[in-house]
Amino acid sequence: MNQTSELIIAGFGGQGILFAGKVLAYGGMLAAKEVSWLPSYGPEMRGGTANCHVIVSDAPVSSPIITNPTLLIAMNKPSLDKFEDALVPGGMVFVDSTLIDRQVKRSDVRVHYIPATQLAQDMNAPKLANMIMLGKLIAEADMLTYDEVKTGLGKSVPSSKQDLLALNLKAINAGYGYKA
Amino acid sequence: MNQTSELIIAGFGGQGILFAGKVLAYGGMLAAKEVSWLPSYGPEMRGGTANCHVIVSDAPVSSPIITNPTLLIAMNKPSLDKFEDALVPGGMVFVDSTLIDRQVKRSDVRVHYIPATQLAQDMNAPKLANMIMLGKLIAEADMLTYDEVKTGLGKSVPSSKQDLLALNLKAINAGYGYKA
Amino acid sequence: MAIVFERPKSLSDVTLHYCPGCTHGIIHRLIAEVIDELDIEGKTIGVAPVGCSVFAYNYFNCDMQEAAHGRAPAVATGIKRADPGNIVFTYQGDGDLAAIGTAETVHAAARSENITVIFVNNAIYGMTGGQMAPTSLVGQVTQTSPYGRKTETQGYPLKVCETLATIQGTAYAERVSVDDVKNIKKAKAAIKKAFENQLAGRGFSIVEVLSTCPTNWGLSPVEALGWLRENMMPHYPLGIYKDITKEEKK
Amino acid sequence: MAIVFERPKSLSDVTLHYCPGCTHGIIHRLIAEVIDELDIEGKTIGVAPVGCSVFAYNYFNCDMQEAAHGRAPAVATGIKRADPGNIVFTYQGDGDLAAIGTAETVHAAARSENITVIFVNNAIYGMTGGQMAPTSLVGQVTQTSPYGRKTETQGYPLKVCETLATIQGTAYAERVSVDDVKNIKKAKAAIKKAFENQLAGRGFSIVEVLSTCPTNWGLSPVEALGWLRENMMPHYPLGIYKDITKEEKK
Amino acid sequence: MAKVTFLEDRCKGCELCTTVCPKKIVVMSKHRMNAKGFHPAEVLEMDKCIGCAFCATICPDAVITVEK
Amino acid sequence: MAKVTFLEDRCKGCELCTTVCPKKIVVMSKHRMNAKGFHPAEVLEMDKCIGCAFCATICPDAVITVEK
Amino acid sequence: MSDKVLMKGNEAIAEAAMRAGCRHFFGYPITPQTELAAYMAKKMPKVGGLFLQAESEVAAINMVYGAAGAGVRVMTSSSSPGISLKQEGISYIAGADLPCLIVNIVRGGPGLGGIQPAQSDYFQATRGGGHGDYRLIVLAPSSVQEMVDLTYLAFDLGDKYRMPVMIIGDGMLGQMMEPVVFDDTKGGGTGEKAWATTGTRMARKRNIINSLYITPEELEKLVWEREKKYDTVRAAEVRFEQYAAGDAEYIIAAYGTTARIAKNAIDTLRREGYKVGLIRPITLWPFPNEAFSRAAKTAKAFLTVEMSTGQMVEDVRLSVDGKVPVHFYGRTGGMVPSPAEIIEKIKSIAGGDK
Amino acid sequence: MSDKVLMKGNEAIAEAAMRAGCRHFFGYPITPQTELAAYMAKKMPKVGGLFLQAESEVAAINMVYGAAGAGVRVMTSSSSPGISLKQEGISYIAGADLPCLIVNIVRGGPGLGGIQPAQSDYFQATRGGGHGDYRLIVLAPSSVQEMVDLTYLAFDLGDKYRMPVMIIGDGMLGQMMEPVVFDDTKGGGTGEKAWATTGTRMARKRNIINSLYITPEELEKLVWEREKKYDTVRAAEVRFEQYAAGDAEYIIAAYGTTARIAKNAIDTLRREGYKVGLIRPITLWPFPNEAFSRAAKTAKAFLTVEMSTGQMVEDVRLSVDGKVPVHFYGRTGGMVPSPAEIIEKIKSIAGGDK
Ligand SMILES: Cc1ncc(C[n+]2csc(CCOP(=O)(O)OP(=O)(O)O)c2C)c(N)n1
Ligand SMILES: Cc1ncc(C[n+]2csc(CCOP(=O)(O)OP(=O)(O)O)c2C)c(N)n1
Ligand code: SF4
Ligand code: SF4
Ligand code: SF4
Ligand code: SF4
Ligand code: SF4
Ligand code: SF4
Ligand SMILES: [Mg+2]
Ligand SMILES: [Mg+2]
Repeated sequence: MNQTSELIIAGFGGQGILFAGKVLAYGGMLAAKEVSWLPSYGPEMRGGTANCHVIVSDAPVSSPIITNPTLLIAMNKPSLDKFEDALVPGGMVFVDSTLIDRQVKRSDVRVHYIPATQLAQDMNAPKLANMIMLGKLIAEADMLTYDEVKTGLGKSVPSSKQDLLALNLKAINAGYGYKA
Repeated sequence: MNQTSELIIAGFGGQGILFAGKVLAYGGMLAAKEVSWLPSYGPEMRGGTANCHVIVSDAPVSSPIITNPTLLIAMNKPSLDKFEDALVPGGMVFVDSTLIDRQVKRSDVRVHYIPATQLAQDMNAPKLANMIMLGKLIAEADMLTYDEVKTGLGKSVPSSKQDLLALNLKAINAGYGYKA
Repeated sequence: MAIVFERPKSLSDVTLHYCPGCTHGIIHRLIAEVIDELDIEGKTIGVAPVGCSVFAYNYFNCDMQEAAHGRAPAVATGIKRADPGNIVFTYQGDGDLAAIGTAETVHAAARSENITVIFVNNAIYGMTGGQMAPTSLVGQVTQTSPYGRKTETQGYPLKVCETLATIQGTAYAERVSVDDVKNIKKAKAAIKKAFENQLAGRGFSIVEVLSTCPTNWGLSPVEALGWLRENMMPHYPLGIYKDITKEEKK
Repeated sequence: MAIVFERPKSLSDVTLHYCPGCTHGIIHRLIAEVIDELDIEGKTIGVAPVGCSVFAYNYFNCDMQEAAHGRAPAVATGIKRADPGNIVFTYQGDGDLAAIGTAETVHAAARSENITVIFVNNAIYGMTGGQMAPTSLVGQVTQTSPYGRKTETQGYPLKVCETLATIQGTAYAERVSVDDVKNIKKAKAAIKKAFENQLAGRGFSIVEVLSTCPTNWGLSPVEALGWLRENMMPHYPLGIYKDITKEEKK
Repeated sequence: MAKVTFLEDRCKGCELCTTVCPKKIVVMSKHRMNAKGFHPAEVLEMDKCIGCAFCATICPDAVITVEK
Repeated sequence: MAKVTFLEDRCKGCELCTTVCPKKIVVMSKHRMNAKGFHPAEVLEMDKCIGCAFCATICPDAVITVEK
Repeated sequence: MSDKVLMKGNEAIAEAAMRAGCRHFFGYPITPQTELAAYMAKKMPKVGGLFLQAESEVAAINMVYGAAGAGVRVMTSSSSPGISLKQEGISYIAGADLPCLIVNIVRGGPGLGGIQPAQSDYFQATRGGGHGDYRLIVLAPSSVQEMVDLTYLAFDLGDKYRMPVMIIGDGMLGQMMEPVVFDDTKGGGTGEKAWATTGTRMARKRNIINSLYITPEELEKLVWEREKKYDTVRAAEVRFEQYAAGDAEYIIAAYGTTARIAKNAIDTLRREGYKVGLIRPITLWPFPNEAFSRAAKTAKAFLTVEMSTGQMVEDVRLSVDGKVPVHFYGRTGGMVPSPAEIIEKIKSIAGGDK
Repeated sequence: MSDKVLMKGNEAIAEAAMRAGCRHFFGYPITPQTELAAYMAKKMPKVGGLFLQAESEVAAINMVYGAAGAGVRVMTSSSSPGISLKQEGISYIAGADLPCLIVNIVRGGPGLGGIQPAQSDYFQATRGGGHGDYRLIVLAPSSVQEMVDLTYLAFDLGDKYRMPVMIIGDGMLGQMMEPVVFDDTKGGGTGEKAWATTGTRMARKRNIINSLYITPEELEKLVWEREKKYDTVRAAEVRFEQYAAGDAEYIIAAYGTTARIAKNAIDTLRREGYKVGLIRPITLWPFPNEAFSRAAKTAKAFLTVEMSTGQMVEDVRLSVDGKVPVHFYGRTGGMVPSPAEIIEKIKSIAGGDK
């Protein structure tokens, strides 16, 4: 069977949820994999919750909607509440422990707690908690390699904003190297 | 089989074609027969040709459209040209000979020539050629009786215009009594 | 002897379908004369409305489009934007332009679409048999105001030029009439100006032409001209309501 | 101590969904205050538009209808004509009233429909994410004028009050603003007058309220008030454009 | 010397031309009828025509040509 | 003597009220957050309040009640 | 019962509507529904009712929305292009569960088309020309008397099910005169509409007329509930006429004007020994599926006759579901089929088989 | 061939249209097609093209009419309520035989409804929401790449047959990103359009763009000629995809978004031993009738899955014509069916029968 990663990234609007997903989708695409990226949209686009579904697979993607993710990045509590139960058994969840004060209840999934928002603030880049989570994701999960994501990032950031690129990469590195 | 008269009245707009039909339809209705009245309508409502289809029957009327009339009143040449061939064999045609300078070609129909427009002008009622034709129709055809048409006329003329009623009746009488 | 007056070339050589004495015909001829004089027949595209002038597409020798009721300014926008080098005019009645087409008219003006609008105000819906128009006068009897237009339920007649003059994009708005020879000449000058504005890229130009509908007014053609003068003109004063070329000069 | 200011009764007791600092909220409250003061909640029917204020039907305690985009004046006409004893108001954005609803607005005015229109001009399409509105200023950057509104292709901003003032059926047209306390008080007086006109049967009354859209203008709420003052007010001067009660007096 | 010619079959008998002729020489033919069934306009006293083209200017059906 | 009360959970932290208070006593709470996640407005020096209701007048969310 | 009078179809609808308690008409002029509006303009003021000529069809249908939401019996009428313009409004009316009457006196299309009779708006009427999952009750009279009767019915059904009802006719039905009788025991008006925006009078919770449901779960729930209502209508309100259909081997499906012509053809064919009958849908929606599927058990073939290139024939096919062949004969663009054409078509289908 | 890029469906349509030579876009803002117009607004000026935000959908579609009549490749896009408003204009475009592209990114209805994905405008798209006998070619992509490919195709088909083409998507397809490649050998523009109103230049007879034919004989002739053209399209332009359909005993019919979800369900069902396959119409009109009627010879049953209360299912039934049962499963109002729901439905249809 084919290798398929189905990731939901979820959090507040403004946390860069959609962008993080895009980086992964680009990374997958440039690594010659099949990918899809699906945002939640709706009346609550401004403020409120945001999530996106990213699929990276060796085989063509059927539905871009993920019902049971293999991977979950939860960047606030409502998101964890909403998606925890949907994770496949054996799936993996990444929790921003700065913003989520509870533990994951399921025992059949692997859990990584990262105080990403705190780390980002420490780096003086409060908006880059998303990249820190991404770094941890690629370190732990078998979705994409560090290099693949780096390439994806390069494509996702306009060439006019190279300083941004460096900063994002720094955050990815921070997450990649983070040990609880 | 039921007795059914299917009459087409045709001529110019302004000749009172539609009104003549209405008088007959009312006459039939008040005589407890089944009736329908169908005008031609179209872009040429003002000027141009006008015709109406009147059915009077003992049985319910199916289609109000007459394909093959049993009776035809032709009040100008284009009308005769258009409908002569459609008449059923044995049908009857009434020709306003003031305005139509040709003879009816068919030999299997009965023909009545009435110089109705001339008669009407002579009566100083140039608009009432239609009623003269109607008078002749009821005299010759087995569609409605004189009294029935008189009742129909009464219903068709607003009660506020009683002098008009008298004039119309005079014209009907003229046609009724007309002998070539 | 030389010809001093003849049928303009860009008016096609067919009988107009209008009722006897209907001044739609005069307005058609004036437009054709202007197209001839400006020598633009080959690059002009006209837009016919839905109304008595629906068959206008048969009457001009230039390319023509038939628009949905009220949408001529939008259709003209599409044509003009497809090739801004062409000259595009609409010909519209008062139902078409001032009722169902209100939004299209106002916004063609707001965008200052570089088109020419000939607006035929006959205070009635001619084609459909004489219903009340937005420009019907107070008290006017029509099929749908059988007791006379009543302001309480049917409101007040719209003054299109006055209203469009408040819109910045309107380059030119003039009201003319075709009730007599002098006014017909003025009407032609206005129509010419409206086309010249387009040639010069000045933007939205509208000429409102007071016109008769003898049939639905229930008058003879000659009486109809009198009714226009006595009833329409006082409510719809002739004149220029906006002219950016004058403002430029100031 | 007595209460000198509290939430008006006819504003329902829920959180408005508007973005922080969006002045839609102020305008809602002013309407509710006027309804309270005139004691007409029980006979008032409001019409919500499609726009950010689409949920207005949740915010007033009176009966409400949600209209299709731009059609609030037509819907209000239906409601008012069903029972002329009721008080009917619409609440509409600039896309709703001045773009897609142009014809409905102009003709409600022409008919002098005895309704009250509250027109919220924020120079943008708020709800759909910041597209150009008919009232967007020249040069204003929006999602659909990413290089700034250009007059050549996108035309000129519409001045609704100025235009409606030319229509005979308009009883009252005033432009107000809610950028500071003084103007908010004037705005309320105008809204009150627009309702009083309806109670007195004077016909079509419109109050245009200059309003902010911090979100789509990309400004903080406080900055947005400044932008309104500096950019909108010069183009959209505050004041009364028509008032038949003044004309009556003359 | 001036001359007007009528494309007679296009005339709808509306009489507008008769009202504007300064010489009052445009009249409706009482007896003739054109192909459309209208009594067409005509000028009987052509020598009085001054070629002002008023008649042609007001004719809604472009019936009239004027030479001078 | 005047008093303003905030229906704090309705406050969206827009700061409009802070710009109109003649006494400059309406400020944004730096540390508190309401249920919606906004830093609400508050008045610390209530004794300076003159009950002018300017703050309430400009508040888009009808957060403020004023007594006097 | 009133006296028998001779009336045009268009006028008969107007008169019946007024007798059914309709006091609010909003419309925009268009041929060939002209007489309907003209009649209203004349008569409404006499009974304290309102005839309002709107600035457009779009405005008219939204006025209808407003008045329907305010609880009165209200209607509009138009013809094909005008009905197209009303589609958004109709979808809103259906989405807000409001009753009203919409009359479409169909003309030839597409586009500006012509003004002669046609039936080419069948799809639009029965499949929802507007967006979303919704239905209209669509009534298709074929005589002036039926125009009267169905107008009463339209208002009653609309109020009963809180949904828009369309009467679909054509210029021929609109312009022809036939004797009609008005049943004055019917009509008279509006029952209690507790949901309407009539002003709370501070005596009840506010009413809201609305079709916006931003949460998909909520919207879906509502749409399925409405679908259940539609099922009730499908079960209870199907109407059709059978004509010589009992023993018929060949069944003509036709409605409105074409049904009348089909009857002429059937009379002739029967005389010649052909066993031909007619099923005439009176409700185009809900469509009389069962009448057709029942007939399919005994009939050899169906012939659908329409003034279109073939629209209702799909409903006949869906009803017959492959059991026997369903043929089609159509005229369009304002042309009306003649009995002779139908006779010929039936004969060719039947072969020599009488 | 250009590089692979990641793009939203809405933007991909816009980019493909421009590459296909479309330089004229007229539209009015509405969710969820927003990104399409925003992309056009940004990019058109860069290539000398025109993005024009009209005052309404009605104006926009009539601008499209004008520009199409003037011979350029032109398009508009909207979502359900906006598409309803365009119905008169679309009927005019069809009636004047003009090519153009209309994009409908469908949302839940009826009325204002919601903004989540839906397929409840199927009837409107395929049956003509407007008046008269006319058709649109309706293309239903189910991936972002297909949105690109079908956009090129849409312009080509439109020009070839002189008829309006609709691309029907939904918010999910519009907002999702997938890799796409633009085939630059395609597109590039407008062939000679001798019928267009480009100005006679005094070198040819005038051209007239029109849909009015007041003589019914003439109008009928034209409508039947157009119907013949439609027959050509029916014969030549049907497009569909089969997925695991070869040996399938149960065939799912689904298009667009739902087809993708159906594939997920099929993968699972196949793994469990159910012989399930998919026929995915790519052209909703012309509908792939034959693909279904052929499959009906071997399949035991069909299941139509739609985001509506049941619209395309009628076309499936018409194709299958009673040969085997046609079931339906629908979600609506913005709800998207899950693979699990489809799996359950298939299992209940199959009974134990794998
Ligand atoms: C959408 C639509 N609505 C209505 C009509 C019917 N209609 C045709 S012409 C017309 C009004 C014509 O009046 P006007 O524009 O004043 O032109 P006139 O005939 O007076 O020159 C109307 C309402 C139509 N064809 N299409
Ligand atoms: C027929 C139709 N077209 C378009 C839309 C999409 N739409 C919703 S709100 C809106 C514009 C809102 O702008 P405005 O009226 O200025 O109100 P604001 O949000 O700025 O208060 C649009 C175009 C729609 N719902 N219906
Ligand atoms: S109906 Fe009126 S406007 Fe139309 S052609 Fe006749 S006179 Fe002219
Ligand atoms: S988007 Fe703009 S107008 Fe809409 S609520 Fe937010 S700030 Fe107000
Ligand atoms: S040209 Fe002048 S003078 Fe001669 S007939 Fe005509 S109007 Fe009379
Ligand atoms: S104005 Fe023209 S149409 Fe009228 S009578 Fe004179 S010549 Fe004939
Ligand atoms: S009432 Fe006046 S003084 Fe008191 S806090 Fe508010 S604005 Fe300041
Ligand atoms: S104005 Fe109102 S919402 Fe804004 S900060 Fe002050 S209290 Fe809060
Ligand atoms: Mg007019
Ligand atoms: Mg706005």
